Amino acid sequence: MTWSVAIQEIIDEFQDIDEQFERLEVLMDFSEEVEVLPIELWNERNLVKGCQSIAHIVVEVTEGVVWMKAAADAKMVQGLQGLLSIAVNGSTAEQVLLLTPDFAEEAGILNSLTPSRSNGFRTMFDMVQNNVRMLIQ
Amino acid sequence: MTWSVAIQEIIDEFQDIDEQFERLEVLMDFSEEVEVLPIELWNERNLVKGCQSIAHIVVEVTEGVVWMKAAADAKMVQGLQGLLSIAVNGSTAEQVLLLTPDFAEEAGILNSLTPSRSNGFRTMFDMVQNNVRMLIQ
Amino acid sequence: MKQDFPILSRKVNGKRLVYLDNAATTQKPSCVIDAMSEYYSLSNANVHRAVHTLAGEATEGYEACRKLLKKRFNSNHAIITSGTTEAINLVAHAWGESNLQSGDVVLLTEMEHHSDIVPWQMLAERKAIELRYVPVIDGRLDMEAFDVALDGVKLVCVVHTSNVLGIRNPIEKIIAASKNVGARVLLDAAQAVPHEEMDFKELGADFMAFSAHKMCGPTGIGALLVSNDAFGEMEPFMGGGDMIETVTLQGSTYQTNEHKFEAGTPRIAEGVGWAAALEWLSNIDLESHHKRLLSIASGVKDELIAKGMTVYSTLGPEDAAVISFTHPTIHPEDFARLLDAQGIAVRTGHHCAQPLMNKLGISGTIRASFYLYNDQSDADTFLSGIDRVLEAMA
Amino acid sequence: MKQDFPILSRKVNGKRLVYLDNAATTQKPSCVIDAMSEYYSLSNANVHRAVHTLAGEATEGYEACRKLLKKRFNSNHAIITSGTTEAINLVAHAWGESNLQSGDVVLLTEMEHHSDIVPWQMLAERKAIELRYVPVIDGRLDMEAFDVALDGVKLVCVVHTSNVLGIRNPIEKIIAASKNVGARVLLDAAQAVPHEEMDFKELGADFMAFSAHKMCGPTGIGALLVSNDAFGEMEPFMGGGDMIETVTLQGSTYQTNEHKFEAGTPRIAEGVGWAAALEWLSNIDLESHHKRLLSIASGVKDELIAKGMTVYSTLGPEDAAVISFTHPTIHPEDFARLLDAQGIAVRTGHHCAQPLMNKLGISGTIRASFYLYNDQSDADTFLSGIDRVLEAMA
Ligand SMILES: Cc1ncc(COP(=O)(O)O)c(C=O)c1O
Ligand SMILES: Cc1ncc(COP(=O)(O)O)c(C=O)c1O
Repeated sequence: MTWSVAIQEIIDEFQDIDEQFERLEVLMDFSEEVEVLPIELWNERNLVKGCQSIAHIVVEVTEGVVWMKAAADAKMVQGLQGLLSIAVNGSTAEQVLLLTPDFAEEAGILNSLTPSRSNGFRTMFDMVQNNVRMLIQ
Repeated sequence: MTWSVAIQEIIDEFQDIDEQFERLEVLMDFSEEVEVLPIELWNERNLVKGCQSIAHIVVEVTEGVVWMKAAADAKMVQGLQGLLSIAVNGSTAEQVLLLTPDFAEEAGILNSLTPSRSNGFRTMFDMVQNNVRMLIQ
Repeated sequence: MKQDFPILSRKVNGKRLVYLDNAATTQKPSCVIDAMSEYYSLSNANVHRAVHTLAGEATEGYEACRKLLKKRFNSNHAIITSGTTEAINLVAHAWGESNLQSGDVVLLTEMEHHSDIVPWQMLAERKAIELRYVPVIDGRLDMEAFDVALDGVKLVCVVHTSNVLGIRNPIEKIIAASKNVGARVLLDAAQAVPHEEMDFKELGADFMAFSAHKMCGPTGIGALLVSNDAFGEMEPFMGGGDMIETVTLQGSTYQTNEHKFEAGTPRIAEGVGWAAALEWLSNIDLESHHKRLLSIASGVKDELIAKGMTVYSTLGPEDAAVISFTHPTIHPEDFARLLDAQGIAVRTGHHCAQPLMNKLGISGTIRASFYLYNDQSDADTFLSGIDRVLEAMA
Repeated sequence: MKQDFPILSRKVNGKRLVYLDNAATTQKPSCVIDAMSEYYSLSNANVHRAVHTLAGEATEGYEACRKLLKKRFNSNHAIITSGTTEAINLVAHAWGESNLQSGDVVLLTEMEHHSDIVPWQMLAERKAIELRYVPVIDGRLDMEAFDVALDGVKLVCVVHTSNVLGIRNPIEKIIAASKNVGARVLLDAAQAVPHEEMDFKELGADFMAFSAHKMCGPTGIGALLVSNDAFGEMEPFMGGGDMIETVTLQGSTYQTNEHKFEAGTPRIAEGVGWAAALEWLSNIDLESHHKRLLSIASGVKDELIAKGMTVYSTLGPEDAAVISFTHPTIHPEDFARLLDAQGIAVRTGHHCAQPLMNKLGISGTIRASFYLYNDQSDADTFLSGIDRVLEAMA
C-alpha cells in the first residue's frame, strides 16, 4: 500500500459511513479540493475519454513535483478529481508513478459506484500517470 | 370422433403398448398396408413437402370412392402412410373430408413422434384431403 | 403483481428497489425465468431437422414463440431476430437493398431512436438514397411537414412510441397517408408492444420491429412482423444453416418461410422464455394498466414541475408513462446517482436519440419510466427521493 | 461430471437419456443455468450508459464475458454476436464489403458448414468475387490442391474441425501458407473451441468464429475474435444504439472498440451465462477428455464396422469424437427414431454440409458425437441400442 497519511484519513472517513447517500455527499465535498482548470483550457487533448460527463485534466510537473488541475460538469466526477488531487498534488513524480488506484477501492468508493463510473476513475487515474510519465521523460 | 371400426382397433392396439420401441415396430408393420406407388410415378407434384424422408402420395377418387397409393424411403413414414391408407381407402370422398388427424393423436402416435414428424403426418393427411377436394370438384 | 417479479424484492444500497428504468428494459416474472431454466434442465437440444425427443421438444418450444407472436399481433409472418435493432437492419438489407434505388427517398423522423436512423444512414451511403426527417415541434411530430415530406417517398420509418418522451405518434394517420402515396411503412414498436394491444393487419403497416426484453421477455431476442406484400419482396440477409433449401458449390436455394431470414442456430431458450412472457402478458389488461400508470405519472409530473424541474414529456392520454426531465443546475448523473443511493433506478443521458436531444436543445435528461408492476408507492418513494436530492444539493 | 448437468438425469421414453448429439449443441451445467436465473432475479437491467446499481451489475456481468473470452483465447478483440453464423456474416459484410473487389478470390473448402459457404456465395453475388473450394479426398482436405488453389487468394475460410466427420484440419499449415501469400484467414471454430484450448494470437489467424451453445453456454450468443490488423480494416455492419459515438441527421460517427459491431441492446443474460460456462470450462482438462473420448469413440467405431455399418469418420489422433455412419439398408431416420425410443439421442441428415455429403455420395448420415459428460456406459448403451435396432429391422 503506497498511499499517504492524507489518503489513509480519507479512506477511514469513507469507511465510517454506512449510508451510500452520505458517502456520495462526502465524495461531492471533495470537489472543492480540485484546483479548477479554467474553461479556456478545456480541449480535446485534456478531455477524459469514455466518461459520460464532460471532464478535463491537466497535469504539470515542476522541478519533479506533480500538480493537477481539473474540472467536470458532474459534481461527483469533480469529487473523484478532488480525491485524485489529494493523492498526487505535491508528490514527486516517482511517488505518483508508484500509486495504484486501490485506495479508492479501499475507501469503498470504487465498488460503491457503478463500473462505468469506477472505470471513469481508473481512466482519470491512468491519464494522470501517463501524463507524468511523458513529462519526466 | 369420425373414424371407422378399423381405425378404432388400431387405436386400441397402440394404446395397449407400453414401450415406445414396440410402438414404432408396430407402426413400421403398417407400412405393408400401403398400395405402393411405383417409382416411375414419383414426381414433384405428388412429393410430400417438408418431410425429411422422400415420400410420395397419389390419391384417386373412382365413382366417389377414395383410394391412395404411396411410397416412402423411411419405413416409419411408410407406416404412417399405411395408417392413412386404412383410414381412407374404400371410404367415400365425403367420409374422408369429415376425417380429422386426431385418430393418430388418440393412438399415441403423434405425440410419441417428434413434432417435425407429426407435422409430416399432418402434411400427408392434409395432402390427401386436398387432393380429394380437388378431384370431386 | 410485484410478487411475480423476484427482482422487486431485492434491496439496492440497503433500500427497497424502485425500478423506473422500464423503457430501457423491463423486469421478468418468475414464469419466464423458470421456463428458461426448465428448458435447459429438461429439453435443451438444437432445433429443426432432427428426430430425437429433446430436439422435438426444443423445436416445439421455439416455434411456439412464433405462433404466439403471430396470434397476439395478428400477423402472417413473424421473423425472429435478436431484437428491434437487428429487425430494422434486416429490413434495410433484406428489403432495402433490393427495393430501393439510387435517388429513392426514405422518410424518417427527428424522434427516432438511433436504431431507426443509423441503418438508414448506412443504406443511404451504400445506395445513394435520400433521407428526409419529419421535424419535431413542441415535442410532437409536425404532421403538416410530414404531409409535405411524404411526396415521392418509398419507405416511411416511424417510431410508434418515443422512448424519450413517451409520445405515442398518430401512426394510424401516418400509415394511411403513406399507403396513399404507395410507400411501405416500418413501425419501430419497441416501446409500443409493452403498452398496448396491437393488430398488425388492421394497422396496415408493412414492417413492425420490437424486442422481447422490453415486454417481460428475455434479452437476445426480438421480432420483425412483415405484411404479405412486403414479405414477397424480401431477399435473404444473412446466410447459413437453417435458412437454406439446398446448397451446392455452384449456389444455393433458400427456404420460403420465415426461416429464410433466420440463419444459424436460433435463439431457442430465448424463444421459450419469450413464449412464457407472451402467455403471461395475455392475462394482463394492458389498457387498464395504461390508464393507471398514466395517472400516476401525471401526478409525478406535476410534482416535478412544482419542485422546479423542466419536464419534456407531455403525457397525453395515449402516451406511455415516461417522464423525461432536467434540473436547472444539478447534473443528471449526480441526480441519478443520488437516487440510486436510495434504491431508485432511473436512466440519464441521450437515450439513444441524439437528434431529438439536439432539437430539445439539451444533451440529456433524467428519465423515469413506469411499467405494470409500478404503483403509487413507487411514485411516492421517487418523489421523496427527489426531495432528499434537492436538499443535499441546495 | 454427469451430476453437474441436470438434463442427464432425465428419462426419455422411459429410458436413461444418452445424449450423443453434442456437435449440434451441448448440455449446460447447473452453474450456467443458475447464473442466468440469478441475473434475471437480481441484476437485470440494460447495460452501458447508465448509472444505477443494477445497470452497473449488468454491464459488469456482460463485459466479464468479453474479458474471459479475450483471456481464454488470447485475443485483443472479441466481438459478441448471436453465434458462429452471425460472426461469419459479420466478416462477409464488415470486412468483405470494404476489402474485397470484383475479381478477388475467396478460398473455401468442400468440408465447410453451410454457415461458412452461403455468406460467401451471397457476397460473391453482390461483389462479383470468385469462390474456390479445396476438394475433399478420402474424407480429408486435399492439401496439394490447397497449395495450388491459394494462388492470388485474398481470404481463406476454413473449418477447424468438421461437424460431420470430426476431422481436425491442419490449420497451422493452412494459416502459415495463407499468410505467406498475404491472405487473411477465417477459422470456423464452432467445433474446435469445445474440444481444445486455443491461442488465437499464436495461431495467427485473422478471424475466429464460434458459438456459446456448443461449449456448455447458452443459445443466442457467440463471438468473433479479430486480429489487430483485420480489426482496423473493418467497417460497421449493423447500425443502432450502443455502436455509435454521435448521431446527427447529417451522419454518424462510430465507437472504435468492439461495440462498433454490436448494435442494439446486447445479449446480456446470455453473456452472463456464457461467462459462467467459460469459468466452468477453465477447470476442465480438455486434452485429457479429448483422449478419453477419442478412445471411447474408436471402440464404438470398430463395433459399428463389425456390425455392418459404413463409418465415414477416420478418428485420427487429433480429430474430435464424432462418428458419422450409415447402414446399408436401414434409413437413417428409422434408425435414429428407434434409438430415440431407447433414450439415445443422435442426429441424422446432411448436418448443414450438403457439399460434403455430395462428395461422399450420400444424402445424409447418422451422427453420434461425444462430449465431456459422456462415458463408456453411454457408448455401451448406444451399442446395445444399435443391436436392438438391427434385430428389429432384420
Ligand atoms: C462447423 C460449424 N460451423 C458453423 C456452425 C453454425 O453455428 P451456429 O448455428 O451456432 O451459428 C456449426 C454448428 O451448427 C458448425 O458445426
Ligand atoms: C424506440 C426504440 N427503438 C429501438 C430500440 C432498440 O431496441 P434494442 O436495443 O432492443 O434492439 C429501443 C430500445 O432501446 C427503443 O426504445
